[in-house]
Amino acid sequence: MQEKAEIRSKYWLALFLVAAYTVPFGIGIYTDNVFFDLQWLADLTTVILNGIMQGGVYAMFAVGLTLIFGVMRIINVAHGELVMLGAYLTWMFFFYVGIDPLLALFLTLPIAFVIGVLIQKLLLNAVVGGPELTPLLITFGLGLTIIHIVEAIFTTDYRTIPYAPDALQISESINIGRSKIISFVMASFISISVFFFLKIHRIGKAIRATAQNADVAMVCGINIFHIYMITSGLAAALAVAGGALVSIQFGFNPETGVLYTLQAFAIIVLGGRGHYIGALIGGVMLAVIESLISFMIPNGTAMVEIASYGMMVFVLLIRPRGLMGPKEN
Amino acid sequence: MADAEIALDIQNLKKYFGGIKAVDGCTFQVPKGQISGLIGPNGSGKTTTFNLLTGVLAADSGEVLYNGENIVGLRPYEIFNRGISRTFQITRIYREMTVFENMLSASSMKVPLREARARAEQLMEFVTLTKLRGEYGGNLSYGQQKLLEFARALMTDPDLILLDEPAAGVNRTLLNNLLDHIHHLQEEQGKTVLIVEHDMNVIMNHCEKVFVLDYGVKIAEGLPEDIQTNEEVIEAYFGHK
Amino acid sequence: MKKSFVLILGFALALTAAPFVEKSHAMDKVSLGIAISQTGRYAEPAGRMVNSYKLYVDQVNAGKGWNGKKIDFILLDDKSDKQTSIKLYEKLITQDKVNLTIGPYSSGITDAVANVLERYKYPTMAPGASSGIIWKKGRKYLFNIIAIAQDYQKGAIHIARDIGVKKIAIVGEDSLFPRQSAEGAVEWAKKLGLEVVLNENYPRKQTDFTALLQKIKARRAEALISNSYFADAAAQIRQLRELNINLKIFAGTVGPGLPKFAKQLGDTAEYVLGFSQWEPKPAILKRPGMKEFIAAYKKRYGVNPNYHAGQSYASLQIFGDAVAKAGSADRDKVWKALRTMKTTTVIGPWKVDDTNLNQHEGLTFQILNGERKIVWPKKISEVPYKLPMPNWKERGKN
Amino acid sequence: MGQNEHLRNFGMLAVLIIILCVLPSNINLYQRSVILFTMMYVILSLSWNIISGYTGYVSFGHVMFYGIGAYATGILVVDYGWHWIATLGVGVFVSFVVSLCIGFPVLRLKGPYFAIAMLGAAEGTRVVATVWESLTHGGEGIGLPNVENSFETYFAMLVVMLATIIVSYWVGHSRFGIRLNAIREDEIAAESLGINTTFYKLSAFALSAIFPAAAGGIQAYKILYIDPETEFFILVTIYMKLFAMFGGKGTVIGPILGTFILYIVQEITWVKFPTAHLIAFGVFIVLVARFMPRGLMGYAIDKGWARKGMVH
Amino acid sequence: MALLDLKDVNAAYGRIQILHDVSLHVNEKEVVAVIGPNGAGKSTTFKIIMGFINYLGGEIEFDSQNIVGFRPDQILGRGLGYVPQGRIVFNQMTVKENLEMGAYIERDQKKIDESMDYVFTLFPRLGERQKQLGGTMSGGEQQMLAMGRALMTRPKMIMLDEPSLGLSPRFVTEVFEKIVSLAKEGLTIMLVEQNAARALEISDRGYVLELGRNRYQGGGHELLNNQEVKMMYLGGG
Repeated sequence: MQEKAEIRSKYWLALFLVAAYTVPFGIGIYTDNVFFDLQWLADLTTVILNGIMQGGVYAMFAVGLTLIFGVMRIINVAHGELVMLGAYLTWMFFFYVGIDPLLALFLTLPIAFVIGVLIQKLLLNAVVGGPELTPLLITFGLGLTIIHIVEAIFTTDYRTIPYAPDALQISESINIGRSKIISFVMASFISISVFFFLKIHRIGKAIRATAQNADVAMVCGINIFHIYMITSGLAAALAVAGGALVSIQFGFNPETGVLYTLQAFAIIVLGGRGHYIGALIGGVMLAVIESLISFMIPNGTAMVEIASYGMMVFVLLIRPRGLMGPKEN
Repeated sequence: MADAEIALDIQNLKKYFGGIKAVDGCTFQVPKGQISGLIGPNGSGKTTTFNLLTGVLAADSGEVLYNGENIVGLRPYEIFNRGISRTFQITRIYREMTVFENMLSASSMKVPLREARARAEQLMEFVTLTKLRGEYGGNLSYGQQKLLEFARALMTDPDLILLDEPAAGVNRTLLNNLLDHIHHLQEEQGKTVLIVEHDMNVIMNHCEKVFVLDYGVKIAEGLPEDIQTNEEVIEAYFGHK
Repeated sequence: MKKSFVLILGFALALTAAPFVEKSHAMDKVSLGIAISQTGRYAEPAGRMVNSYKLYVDQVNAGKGWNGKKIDFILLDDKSDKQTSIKLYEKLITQDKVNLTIGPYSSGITDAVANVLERYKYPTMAPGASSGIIWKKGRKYLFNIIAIAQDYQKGAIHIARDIGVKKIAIVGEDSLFPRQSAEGAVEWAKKLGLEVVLNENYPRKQTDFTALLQKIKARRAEALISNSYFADAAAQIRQLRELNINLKIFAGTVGPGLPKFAKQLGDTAEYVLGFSQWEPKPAILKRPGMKEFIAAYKKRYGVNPNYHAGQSYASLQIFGDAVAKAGSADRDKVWKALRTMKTTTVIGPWKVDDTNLNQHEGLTFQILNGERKIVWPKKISEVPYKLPMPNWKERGKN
Repeated sequence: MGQNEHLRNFGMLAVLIIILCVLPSNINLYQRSVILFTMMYVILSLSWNIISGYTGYVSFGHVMFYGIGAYATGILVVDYGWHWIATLGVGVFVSFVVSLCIGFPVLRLKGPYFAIAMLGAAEGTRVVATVWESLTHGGEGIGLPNVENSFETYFAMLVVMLATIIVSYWVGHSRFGIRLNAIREDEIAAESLGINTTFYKLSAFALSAIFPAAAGGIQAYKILYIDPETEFFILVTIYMKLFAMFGGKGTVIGPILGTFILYIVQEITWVKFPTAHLIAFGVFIVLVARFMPRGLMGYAIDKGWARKGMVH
Repeated sequence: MALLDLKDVNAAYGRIQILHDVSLHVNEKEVVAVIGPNGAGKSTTFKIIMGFINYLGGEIEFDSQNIVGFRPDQILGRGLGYVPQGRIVFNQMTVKENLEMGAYIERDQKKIDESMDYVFTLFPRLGERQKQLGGTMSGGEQQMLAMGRALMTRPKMIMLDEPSLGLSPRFVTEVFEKIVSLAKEGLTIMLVEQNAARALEISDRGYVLELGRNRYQGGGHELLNNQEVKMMYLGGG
């Protein structure tokens, strides 16, 4: 019976995803936003490609969230704030010191790692394994604090970093921003590096082992609190790297973090909580759906948020383990 | 013995967790108005069986007939409302509620508050927790928690009581008290009791009938004395060479 | 221990009495109250306005004052939140008992607090609000200074027609002011015979416009009328470049007017049209007192004033004149003076009609070589506009 | 003994009512507003407390019901010319229906998933309020006709606050509340011991949804201008949660105490330290969650100054 | 000389005291079985040694050193391996990775490779299935893997918690054969077993616990033939 429910939920999810992708087309046709000519197809391709580029960056910081969840069963709702912090760090290095945003990663990532470790050490270590809601509230408060500290220093001004402003022409009518491509390549590079770190490196393996079974990991001689701190540091570094890549594409202000938290959460719910590859796939899928909605539905840009929230709530309800997440007992 | 009325008729109950067959076609009949024991080595599926009987877990297949009605598939509160009450292996008292509130929580909303209070007082008195009525459940000692859970299970005056390891962690005097009360319930009020217990002395001294589970299957049933000498049971417990 | 707990609780509850202490002001001063966003999303433009207020008050207090009375300037922070703002104006009126009030920043918040001001008959200058709808509700006490939002895109649409654009797309943030601006743009487009092929709104925090811009391209729009603030305008022009979408016109509202727009975007910002109520260019605008104001502002804050600074300075100048004309800071007299008087400020002449609207004419500028150059209306244009915008590829690489 | 205690509590409430009734005509507009908004947050934090304090389902999106109430009032007053008092009933009803529709699926989620699903639901409602222009006027918001309303709204808020307090008091001193607590403590045990958890969770959720709707409606009429950004502002949920947690969730007096102290403290502090107070709020949430998860009342109970439990 | 020595150990899970003054010792190169009926506190004894649960009192010495308060990784570093109950392996990791995790505290790659070879010679089936995911293996193989993992640090002694629990009879035999061969190589072994008969058969000595207290002790065969011990399992003993 359990197996049956399992299969049923898989079909429901598939159905839901098919609907999520086709409904924008349907509405697009209904509202005359779809033109059946080559030009329009090129536009559609551009939009989808853009979505994929975008999704790569989303996926990268979502992976940080999923790592923390996988290892500690904690949902860090301050994750988006770390993304925002990353954008500001990059901006500071760019404007005050004049360091290229990508080179600045060499400076920001270690800082981020330390921040992550400190958050873990001072706030979260004590509550791992306790009631699930305590870390949620703690990280929530932490997020609020970060937002307003940044606001006190930088005000609510939107900032941007002009970087590689031109388009890369793929064909006559398909163009993609260079900054987007650079971000996507960097994000892929970082995601894949982390993936191989987890796959090959001794500590990476220990992180996976702890995620699977902390007790046995302890028996194997792994100091799990050490692993918690490394995981937190790594997640913070991924968030900050995400911030850096966001900062060269978009404007940001202290409040933008909240959006990224929700987005990252929607992604890991879709991909499967705690699942690395799932988060990567989820990120790209969500971004593409968002682009389609925005492109084809009248006033669609306003509805993009519904895509994330709706996706999150629906997937939680019909298949809590998402696309590839481990089964919960 | 054999013609005793049946309180709970369990037919071919199955529950698999992935590949693990926790309960694998278990069949037995709990006689009415008696104290029966359910025993078996570690991992033999006793607690899973309890959880299936009370609806906490959904059975994969099989039937449980109670008063002629199949209660498989009912939600736990529905089963409870039909008169089956239980305790848990690891106590599940409400930790941040007072002893008195723990008691009241189990009373039926149909019973007037005054009556419910009176019954709670009476039961607390009986398990010697009256003094602690205003204390949080979580602040009780383990043995007291066991008693509280026992008393709570009796709030609605159930017909069938399932006790999961009532003796674990309870001191001997209290334990004897508790067992006396179980006997009292059975003898005076004709309640049916099913006990899962590790402490064989409890089973052997207090149960009229014993069921033995191994690998999720009933391997024996009968009088305690018979069970003690049953080769298959000894092997299940002690292992074979 | 229990005692101390009770004491602490008592103390905390006693603190709660603090809002109930009324202040009274010295009679030899004119108290002037404002609640404006020092924190929250409007903090930046509102901050420039506050600069001007402080400058003006210090100037007046150093001189003769208003009718010989010094100004007591009370500044509160509304956190960019309507509920807070209303509460604060109620505080200014009933608790601090100020003589006169100035409006907050943003059309939405002004519309909300205007109700209170109206009920208490406080003549109020509203330099932070431009949505025409605020004055369509029969309000008598709120005075407009600047051009209304409906006219922000007037210049851009005129220019569009002049260079032969047929199809325009209008987008904007989904809130009161940008939507009013869009409403005006649609009307002007209709009047001038342009086709609006797309009119959409997007949420406030939107940063990714690629799909929307691609949609605009799919609709074959030639000009993009963007009723935007800084972040969205900057994102849109950047992403137009990233997508290599070549439009003839990109017209923003508030965003391009900020110095950082050209600074942060570099040559991407070139040829962009923007709207301004005023520019610190005394040689062209030739308003009285303008040079002195600009000099004093620059001396104190290190930068040239932008139009927010100009219009807020002007609003206090108007108040000053009204107080002088009324002979006192009595609200009724000041109100009567404001309704009838005619004056000239650093941003231009001021005289309201029956609905308290001033006919201020804004201007449209174009960013050329990183500078804002006035290009419309023609009579005050510095240089002729350079449009249509050249293709992205033809621009010099960064 | 229970009788006396109830009498004493109702005596205290009566004194509070008398003070609050006499007060408005003796104070100025601003002070009326401060009390009005304090009362509003008492309503909000008590309501949040019903689902999150008693039942343990921590909602991160309760502002949605407040927003729904505000919009019901705004739309009906402006577009349909209703009397504003009548609109409150509609707001409450709509909120009730929405709470059942949303609650039924979402309450199946546990702990953090419920919290975040609620956050998503609230943000989603905000987007709907923005996009559904024909009904809600979109992001432009709705301006209500200008009238003097400080007394009406004050007393309306007082009435709703009393209703909330009385209902909270009933929840906090009844078997209904005990059953909610049982769900918080151990849902499996509760279900096994005869509590229909679905029914009780849904009831608690619906109860916690209707009062914010009324408060939102009154507030809309007080402010006379609503838009999605303000009415579905996430900070409102943060306040509800913080006030209730600080005072002590799962108690009746806790949220009231927490609101009185924190709301007024922030009313004083933000004037002087605009940004710092929000930083302080963040730190505060961390500290309360980490070191004082049961709030002031929990502390008082641990010290033995207040009795444990709600029914004695 | 005693390698592991417990004197009057008391321990509790939360509020429940499980062990009451339990004393036992294991000499070098000895196989010791700890048996007893359900709820006797056998597994708890292992967990207290590894430092997983509340320690209330008593002495625990390993290799002449007091190890009370040590973290599991430190205890492992002293040469005491532990195979927990329920043959828990890392499901999503390959056999090889599982074994590598076992050697987490060892940083010398050469030694790890040596240990790996050693484990593969002991359990050839693991060698054949290096790339297979732990979760997809059969119960018996998982038990081998768990044992192999504990051997990766080349400990002086290992503790096996219910190695035969839930295994089919064929695998039970195989597991016990492996234990015997490990013992022959000179490894000190302590095991907890439900299957008392099998365990005592291969043990030098045995301890019988009941309800968290020492009840009997003696040679493996001596206990095996003790009728009282047998009866204790079903009460009345």
